[in-house]
Amino acid sequence: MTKMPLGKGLNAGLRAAMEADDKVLIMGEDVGKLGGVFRITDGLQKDFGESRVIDAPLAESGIVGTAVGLAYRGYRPVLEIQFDGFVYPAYDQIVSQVAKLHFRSQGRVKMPIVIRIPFGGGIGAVEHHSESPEGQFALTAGLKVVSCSNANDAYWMIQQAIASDDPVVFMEPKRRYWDQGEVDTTSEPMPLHASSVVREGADATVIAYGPMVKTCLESADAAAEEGTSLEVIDLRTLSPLDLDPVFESVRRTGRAIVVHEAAQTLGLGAEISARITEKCFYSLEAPVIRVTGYDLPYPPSRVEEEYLPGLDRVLEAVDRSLAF
Amino acid sequence: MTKMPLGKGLNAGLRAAMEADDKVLIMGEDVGKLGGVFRITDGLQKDFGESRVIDAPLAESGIVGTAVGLAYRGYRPVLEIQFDGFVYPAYDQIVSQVAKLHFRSQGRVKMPIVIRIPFGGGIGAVEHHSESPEGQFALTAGLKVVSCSNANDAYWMIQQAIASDDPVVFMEPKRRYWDQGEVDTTSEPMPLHASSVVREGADATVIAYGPMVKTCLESADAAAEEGTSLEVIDLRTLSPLDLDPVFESVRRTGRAIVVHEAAQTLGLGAEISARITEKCFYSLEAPVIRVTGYDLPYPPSRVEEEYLPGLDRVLEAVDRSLAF
Amino acid sequence: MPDAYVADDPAGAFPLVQLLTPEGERVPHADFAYDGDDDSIRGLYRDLVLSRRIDFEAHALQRHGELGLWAPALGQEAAQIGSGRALRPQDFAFPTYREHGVALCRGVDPALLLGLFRGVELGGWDPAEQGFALYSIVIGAQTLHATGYAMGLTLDGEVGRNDPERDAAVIAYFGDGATSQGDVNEAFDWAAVFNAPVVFFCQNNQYAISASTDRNTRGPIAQRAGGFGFSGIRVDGNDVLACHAVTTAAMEKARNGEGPSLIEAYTYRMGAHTTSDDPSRYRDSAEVETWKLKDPIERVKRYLLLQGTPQSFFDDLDTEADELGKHLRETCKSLPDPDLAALFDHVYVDGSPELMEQKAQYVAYRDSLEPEGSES
Amino acid sequence: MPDAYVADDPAGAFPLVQLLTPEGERVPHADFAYDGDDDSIRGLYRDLVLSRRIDFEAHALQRHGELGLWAPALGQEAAQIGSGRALRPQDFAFPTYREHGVALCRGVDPALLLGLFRGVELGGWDPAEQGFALYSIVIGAQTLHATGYAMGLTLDGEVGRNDPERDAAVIAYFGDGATSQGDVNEAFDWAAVFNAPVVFFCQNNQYAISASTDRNTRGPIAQRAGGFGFSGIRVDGNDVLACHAVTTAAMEKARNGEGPSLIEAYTYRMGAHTTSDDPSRYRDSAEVETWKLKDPIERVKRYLLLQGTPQSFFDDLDTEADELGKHLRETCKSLPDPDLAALFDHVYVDGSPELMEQKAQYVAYRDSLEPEGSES
Ligand SMILES: Cc1ncc(C[n+]2csc(CCOP(=O)(O)OP(=O)(O)O)c2C)c(N)n1
Ligand SMILES: Cc1ncc(C[n+]2csc(CCOP(=O)(O)OP(=O)(O)O)c2C)c(N)n1
Ligand SMILES: [Mg+2]
Ligand SMILES: [Mg+2]
Repeated sequence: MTKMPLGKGLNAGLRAAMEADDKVLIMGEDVGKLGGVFRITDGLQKDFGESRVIDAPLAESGIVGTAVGLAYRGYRPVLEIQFDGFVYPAYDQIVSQVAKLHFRSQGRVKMPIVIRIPFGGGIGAVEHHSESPEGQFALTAGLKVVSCSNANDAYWMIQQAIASDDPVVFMEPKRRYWDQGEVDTTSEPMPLHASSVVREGADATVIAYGPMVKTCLESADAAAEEGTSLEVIDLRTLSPLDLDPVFESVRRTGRAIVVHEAAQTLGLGAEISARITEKCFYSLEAPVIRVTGYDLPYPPSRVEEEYLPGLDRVLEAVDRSLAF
Repeated sequence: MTKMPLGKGLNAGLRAAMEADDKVLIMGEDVGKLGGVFRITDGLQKDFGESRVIDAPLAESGIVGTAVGLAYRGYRPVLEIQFDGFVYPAYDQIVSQVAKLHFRSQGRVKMPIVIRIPFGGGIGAVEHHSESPEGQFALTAGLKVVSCSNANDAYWMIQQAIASDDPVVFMEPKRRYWDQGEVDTTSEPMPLHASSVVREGADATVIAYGPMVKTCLESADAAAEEGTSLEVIDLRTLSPLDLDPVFESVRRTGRAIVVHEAAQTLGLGAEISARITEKCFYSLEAPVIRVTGYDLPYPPSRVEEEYLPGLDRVLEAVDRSLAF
Repeated sequence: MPDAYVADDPAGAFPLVQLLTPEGERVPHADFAYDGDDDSIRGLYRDLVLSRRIDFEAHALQRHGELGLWAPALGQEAAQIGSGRALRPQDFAFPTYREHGVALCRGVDPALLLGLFRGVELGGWDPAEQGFALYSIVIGAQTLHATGYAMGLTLDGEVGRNDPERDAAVIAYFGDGATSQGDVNEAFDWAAVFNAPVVFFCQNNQYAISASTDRNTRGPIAQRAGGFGFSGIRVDGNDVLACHAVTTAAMEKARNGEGPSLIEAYTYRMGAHTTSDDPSRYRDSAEVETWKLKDPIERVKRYLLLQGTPQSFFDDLDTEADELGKHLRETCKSLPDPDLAALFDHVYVDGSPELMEQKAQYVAYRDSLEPEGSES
Repeated sequence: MPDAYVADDPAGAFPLVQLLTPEGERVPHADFAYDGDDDSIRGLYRDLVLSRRIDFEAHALQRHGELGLWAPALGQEAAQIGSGRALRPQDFAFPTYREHGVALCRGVDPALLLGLFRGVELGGWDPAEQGFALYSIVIGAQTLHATGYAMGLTLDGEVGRNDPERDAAVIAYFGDGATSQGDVNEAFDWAAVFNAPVVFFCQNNQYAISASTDRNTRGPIAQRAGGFGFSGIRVDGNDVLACHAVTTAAMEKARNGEGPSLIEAYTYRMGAHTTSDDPSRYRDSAEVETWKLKDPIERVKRYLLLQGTPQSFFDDLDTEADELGKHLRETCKSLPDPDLAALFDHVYVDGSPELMEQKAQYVAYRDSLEPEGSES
């Protein structure tokens, strides 16, 4: 057990993956000497060389498109998209090529590509630096999408994603990069595509992923003080979803609140709400409530804390659910 | 009242819009002499000239990006994306520029751009020619998204979209281009962003848009023969959604089935299901059922009729809802 | 702005390399020569004829409703065979949707090309087996794949060993219209920056559906390369010998570790864009007639006849082409319709429980229909 | 591959245009001359000094926590002022996030530039008023907007009337890193195909964050234009006179209907990429020292002193700069925080009932908090 920040967990996980398999390459803007703008690849070029940690030209479609070719050649490229808002120029290569080649080739061509995206707000950034595009990937068949919420998962999930023969969009909660956590480097906690009950409770089920897990855990602490017992589930995997733990929980609590930073319309909350209702219809005491970013383009950062779900909004939703 | 195919309704609507406002430009691949691969712009270059009907270079990001500049200059570009699967190279310009400029400029810059996309399957096409990317746009704040299902709406909605000062993604049900319908060119039927009850019924509410409206109407006919009365709602507007008619209907029928070609996960059905559950919780006799494409990349065309929702699958879902 | 800073008039800078005239006469060229003998030329001729036969049969199959669509390569056979035959087994080709002749050169069973167009599959061969990627429909996307693969060759040390039997390179096919796409230009940029062993082979067939080349690019396409810092060359795309010679040189250069090149094969799409297209709306039939005189196959035939190739060679080839035609017709009709249920298994390598649930639902639903309809 | 087909060594083809040496001496050039007198040069000097002051103040404001971020233009003032002053009121400029000097030339109140970096807004001026688009952060996107706007000028007949007071053109700013982006290359292609009146002005400050130029492009950037069929030119980006002269010529050409040009202003980013960046990780401080000797402002000062410009001119300018600094500090702190509720009204022109419902929910929620917290 070592204590380290989430970002360092990723760095250590990347290092372990590169040591384990020399087909693993890192590619992205400024990932070399600079170690990435968030230093997630810090030190890797120094230790693995310029041919395994490749500073890419400033072209996201190029980054993903050449990775497809590298994967055709047997490599396992791990790509860094510098910020969430800059992934869109690569959208075509991701959804039409990366996602589909295995299907198109009837399994002959594998695309073991990991696309790392630091996502979400809360760091006071300028526009295009605080977006939550996970929905745009989760709706695409052929991609897998995951998000970690703590240092231990960061360390293990990035390795599992790299080991996966499927393409994985890896959403990193950038505002939690600096959060410390215990990392157990000796034993893999659980499979990549599994959700996890991170706090048990009885009165309502709160579902989150990535940066919002911490917010929800804090909300659960606050609720506990007022006598409300919240169960908190960290989804971890956004595509495929692993909702069995959610269904099991909601059948007990009768109430569900989904929390994410992405806007409400067609966010993950919509899908989760629809599925909970399909599977737990008679258990629900209230409709699933979504606590999300509003349906605005990401606002100027001075107002982002009001825009993003926070402890108060989660508790208010819990109250609404309980009062329904 | 004139009878014409849906595609011709669009053509006539475009013509009317160009006559009404000389700032309206058409731009897209092959829209000139060829009249577009579906002939929707047939004859327009001949009549309005090459500077108002512009054959674009083969670059979707370029088409949308230059349209942003033309809009800055006061034009109202109407863009044709040749097929649904080719819109992704323009995704960045659409979601980061077109959708946001009004917001970023606090209302100073308007982006009255219409992006026409022939979408959906059922025409036996090769891959990338049968996709349903409406969700990727509907989840983007700042864009409006609509879809027409019949010739009269085609004629009017395209004009309304062009007249709108907001950017509109206009989803055209390509497999219905050849369906005949009555067009009343003298009176505008209803506002652009309004849903419409296209068949009244009492036992369950079926919600669809674009190509699936016809499928659902046929299902309603078939159901009627077996004594089940289905209410069918044509959404028409996908963003913003106009769900009041849906809520009103579901409160009466207690049952809702949403039908679309797009895959299930994070399709419009997810959002609609979530909202119906939020707003009609105590009226629902069964969970909202989604009848959609499966979560696969679009399959080879020989098997598309099995992949796409059809009459039988809609009826089966109705049965499931009634039996719940 | 002073003229000195204006790009040179490029017309003069990019003369067409030609080694065989439309009349079937071989002409010398200062820099390029075809390196085979008449037997090799007969080999090329065979490929040309067979690849045209593929088109012919596929076209007929489409007209008979056996294919949903076909994208003919009619008129572009020399560009495809000339370049395709310049590849070595260890090389890798990234095609568009029209490289039927290249597929033939790579050893892909032409019948497999039909699956995509029949709508029974999305790609019917194993790219790794023949070094021939799946067909790619999204314009330009494959040029980045090619560049990435080429970067991989460099990383693997498969380049610049001075070992012709082992050194490898990549060829990326695309059209004149594709030169407008961001991806294609990014591929040029990456190839230059990484000095990647890739040859960009542009078949300028003068149309992108209805758009003539000047709608997509100003000036000759070959000149684009110079802007990115590598060399471009323009070749008579209807001259199989010139296409072969130029591609051989460019591939050699790439294999030697001397980086990318762009080849513009100036040719003509004699057919429609696809069987869904109606070229009468946007081009004169007179134009087509002019180009018939430059037919890429006729000129080789004339040359071979002038060299005294016996009639039996042509007759044998006709028989071979007929057999290929029969093979195509028979295989096409026997290509099985896909089983939707099986497709659920190809979305992911590692599967997904979620999807397996959908598959189960689909199968249950399908099976529930059978007794009633009792058709399938 | 024979050498004849390899792009010319471009080093010789793109000599830097220079009119004022780092030592403050004017040098003649065969093709370009600065068309103003010493008074005009004093005007340019004023702009240079003021624009550097903007940077200085903004940097300090960031360090004091008043701005979340700042992207300094330190070292690039000559490129920005030289080009910015070559524009006419009827022209339109599309900036990146770093064109503070150009904003000044366009008459945008520099204090408005701070809103974006303070996090109180996403663009604080009306683009139509000063012919200056909003800052654009997504690399390259604005070059297509510029090209489209230029196409619009042609459609409107605002080009090629031989009327210097009315003919208009567009300038698109971008960096060396941006040359890799698909959008930028598509913009080059469209501008060439439509002969659009747009000048592409690339500030090659030699870095894209940590990536040196050769990671993004092979060969001089100016040469890229030739590949697309228009002219490119390379100018000393630290020489305000040369930047002015070259941009004036290119804009003139565009306004005359003679199409696009690319200008590569070879300069150096003396500061960090942004206040979040740590350049010590990827570049030598010695490099920075070398470039300090080529400072774009010092050389003009030396020239003006050599011409006998009185000290009072410099003193007055210092006062003016101090006032600007004060204005920036004061305005920055007084820029109001946005009201989230009001932002709901800016998503659409025509509104959306759906969004108004969300707004109402938000307002009700916010108001429900107030009595309890009673802070806001
Ligand atoms: C990104 C994208 N946009 C549009 C299309 C539709 N489309 C298919 S082929 C074609 C023209 C291609 O022209 P060119 O590159 O010259 O190749 P050719 O077909 O002439 O061989 C177009 C526009 C596409 N396949 N992909
Ligand atoms: C599409 C996109 N990808 C990545 C980024 C992150 N980013 C911001 S500035 C920058 C470097 C830009 O370099 P250059 O074009 O040379 O301009 P400079 O900042 O040097 O003026 C990068 C990678 C971005 N803003 N947009
Ligand atoms: Mg072509
Ligand atoms: Mg730079």
